[in-house]
Amino acid sequence: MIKHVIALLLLIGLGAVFAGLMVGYTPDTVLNYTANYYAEQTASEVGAANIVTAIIVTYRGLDTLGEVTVLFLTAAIIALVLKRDRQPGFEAQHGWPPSGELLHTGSRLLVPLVLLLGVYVFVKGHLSPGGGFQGGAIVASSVLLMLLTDPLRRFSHRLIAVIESGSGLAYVGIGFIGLLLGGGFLDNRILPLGSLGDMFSAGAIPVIYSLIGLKVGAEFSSMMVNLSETEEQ
Amino acid sequence: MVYIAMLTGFILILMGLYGALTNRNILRMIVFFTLANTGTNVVLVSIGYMMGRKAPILDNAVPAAEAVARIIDPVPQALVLTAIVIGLGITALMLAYAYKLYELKRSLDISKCRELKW
Amino acid sequence: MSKAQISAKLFITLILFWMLLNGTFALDSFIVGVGASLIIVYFFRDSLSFLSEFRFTPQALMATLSYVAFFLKELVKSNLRLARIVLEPDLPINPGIVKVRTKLKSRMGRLLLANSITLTPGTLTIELEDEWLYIHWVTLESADIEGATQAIVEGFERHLEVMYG
Amino acid sequence: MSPLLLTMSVLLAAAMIVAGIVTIRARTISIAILASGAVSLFASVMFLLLAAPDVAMTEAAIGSGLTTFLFFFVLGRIRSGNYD
Amino acid sequence: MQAMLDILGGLVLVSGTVFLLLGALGLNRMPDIFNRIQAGTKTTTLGTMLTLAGIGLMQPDWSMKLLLIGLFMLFTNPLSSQVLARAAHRGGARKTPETEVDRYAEDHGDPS
Amino acid sequence: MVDLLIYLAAALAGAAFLLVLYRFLAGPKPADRVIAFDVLTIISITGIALAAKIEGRIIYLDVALVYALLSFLGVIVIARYLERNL
Repeated sequence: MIKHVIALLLLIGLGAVFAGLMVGYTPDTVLNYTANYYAEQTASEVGAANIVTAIIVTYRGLDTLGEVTVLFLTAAIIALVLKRDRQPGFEAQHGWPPSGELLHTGSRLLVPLVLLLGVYVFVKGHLSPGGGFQGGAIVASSVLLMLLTDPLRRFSHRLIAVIESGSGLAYVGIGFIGLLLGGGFLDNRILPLGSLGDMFSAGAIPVIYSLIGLKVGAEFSSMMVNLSETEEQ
Repeated sequence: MVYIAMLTGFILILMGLYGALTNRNILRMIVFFTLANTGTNVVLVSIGYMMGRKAPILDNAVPAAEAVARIIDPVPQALVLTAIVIGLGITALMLAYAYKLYELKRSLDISKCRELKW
Repeated sequence: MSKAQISAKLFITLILFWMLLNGTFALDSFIVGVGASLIIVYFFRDSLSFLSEFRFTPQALMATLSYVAFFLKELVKSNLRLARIVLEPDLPINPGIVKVRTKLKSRMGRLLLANSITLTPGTLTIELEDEWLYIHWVTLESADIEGATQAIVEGFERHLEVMYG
Repeated sequence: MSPLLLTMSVLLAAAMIVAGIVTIRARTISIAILASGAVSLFASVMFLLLAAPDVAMTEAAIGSGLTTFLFFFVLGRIRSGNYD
Repeated sequence: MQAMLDILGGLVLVSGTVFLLLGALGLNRMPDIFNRIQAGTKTTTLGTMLTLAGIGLMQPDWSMKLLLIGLFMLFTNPLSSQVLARAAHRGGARKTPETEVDRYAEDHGDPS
Repeated sequence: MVDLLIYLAAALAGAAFLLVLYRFLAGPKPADRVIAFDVLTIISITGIALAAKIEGRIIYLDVALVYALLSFLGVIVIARYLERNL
């Protein structure tokens, strides 16, 4: 009981701080200096229609590399903590009820379409909302659909690892090509900028975002496959 | 609209913290952590919003020449996008450790973990 | 049906999906779509698509048209009936779970049949096993297999049999 | 037509708070997870109204989708009957 | 021409949301989970499709993407409700006392 | 006239949203909440489409597509969990 009171007091204090913040806040009416630069220069410098994508992939590309690395570390740690080989008799003790014919047919029908939706989301990341992270999550959703329909299905860990490390290597490689040919690490001007709004525009952004999408999708898939393949001792 | 979103975000943060502080079940604590995470994201995005402006994507509705006067601040959005992805990473890691803890202790109650108490 | 045929049908489905997604017929997005679809077809050679098991005969195409018309009519009818049930104060329902038989053999046909039954007046598919469908019926009319089959399944089966067999 | 969007955001804010209350008061963990997924979902529509479609898509696919699924995966592993 | 399409689209839009409202009402009035799934699936599918069609009439250049969303929902919605109904039945959901026959329970055992 | 119709549609969808939210709050069983969650997602798709119409931007519809996928996957995940955990 005393713990609840302490927690409540703490929260009331924090709430007072928040209230002070809210009372003192007035929304801006013009863009601040950084945002103004992005809004003015993105179309001519980077050529991407989606300014958020331009910030993530080009202006702050190194941070995104770090973010992808964090996800990779998470997936690796989960694999390390939970990975265990399945013993025989796994099917019997696990007790999944059969998924039924309808879900089976429906998921076999939907998995390629969901994968293509994921590809669409990350390939068009420079034109419409979306990009590597969202597309990767949708690709991982199709893996999840396969896992749900057939829980005993074995996924090729090798294939996931090859996709993951291959796209990661290509990502860093494009970064270094940008260092050599363009103005800096992950510069997108190694390919022609094209005209704003086309599929082949914004230089290397679609390529980089597709690689991020593949890498993130492989990482999320490996997380879920590892979580689903563990079993109780 | 900014104030509504901001207020909701702050309330969600407080709710999440309250739940995380008063529960002893480790899975519930992780759930409340994600709740507070969502609240933080709402507050951050609402700071970037400006009345009467449009999303920072250039197309027919927002031509590139008028972008400065028509779009909202894209920087908080990029920040929050990163924050959401990292949030999933943290949640997945916490869940993996919670599962490992459950395997060791056969219980989800953190008050049973006494090794580090004195 | 040969392997190449199955792959080609899946490829056509994926390209159609891609075209609807993009909403344009520009050449550059089409090239990207073809590349992505080819990769996906390589990984899912044995997967199903909307076109697999479809019979490309004139009768089947006619049946498709009449099936779509019949389905839309039933969908609107089912919603109006449900609206009447919901709006009446004493909620006149008489639910039951019945068992019906289907003659369809192809997987796509059975899936479409189950989905159509779920969306039509007062019926909800619960499970499909072998030739039996278990259906929850809000306004039960006949509890025996023959009567229920006639009331629920036959309208759709007539068209789907021609389309998928 | 800004008043309409304003009303929608008020509705969504109320829905988020209601779902948060469901999360706190839920008797079983699965309900708590479902309700926190609902909070994420409403937050994602709120992001869309705040003119951030990128963030909305991320929150829908990752924050509301994958997080909830991961929780259910782990919860399915931990089957000790009574969770509280 | 576009003005007439706008009016027509608005009417279709309103009729779609009327169905959504009826579905929500059904979700609250129906006595057990199976009837609620029925109300939730049918009306929301038709309601959303009509809404999307209405917006498509107002903005004809958006119609392809709207058509895609509609088709996707038309296909996935009944599938997910079927899976949920089976899960509820296997989980021993309480059926309303008016339920007369239950052949699924006769063949598979009744967990409730 | 058109504006009025859009307002009316939004009001009806909002009323539906509130009603389903009550079902989500009340329960009583997990399956009831799941179907309420599904319907809430689908009503949100309507809301997104309306917001896209009001703002006049087609790009918002991509988010609606992700929502349609999410409503399907979420229900199936939870249904499979409920089925198994008995």
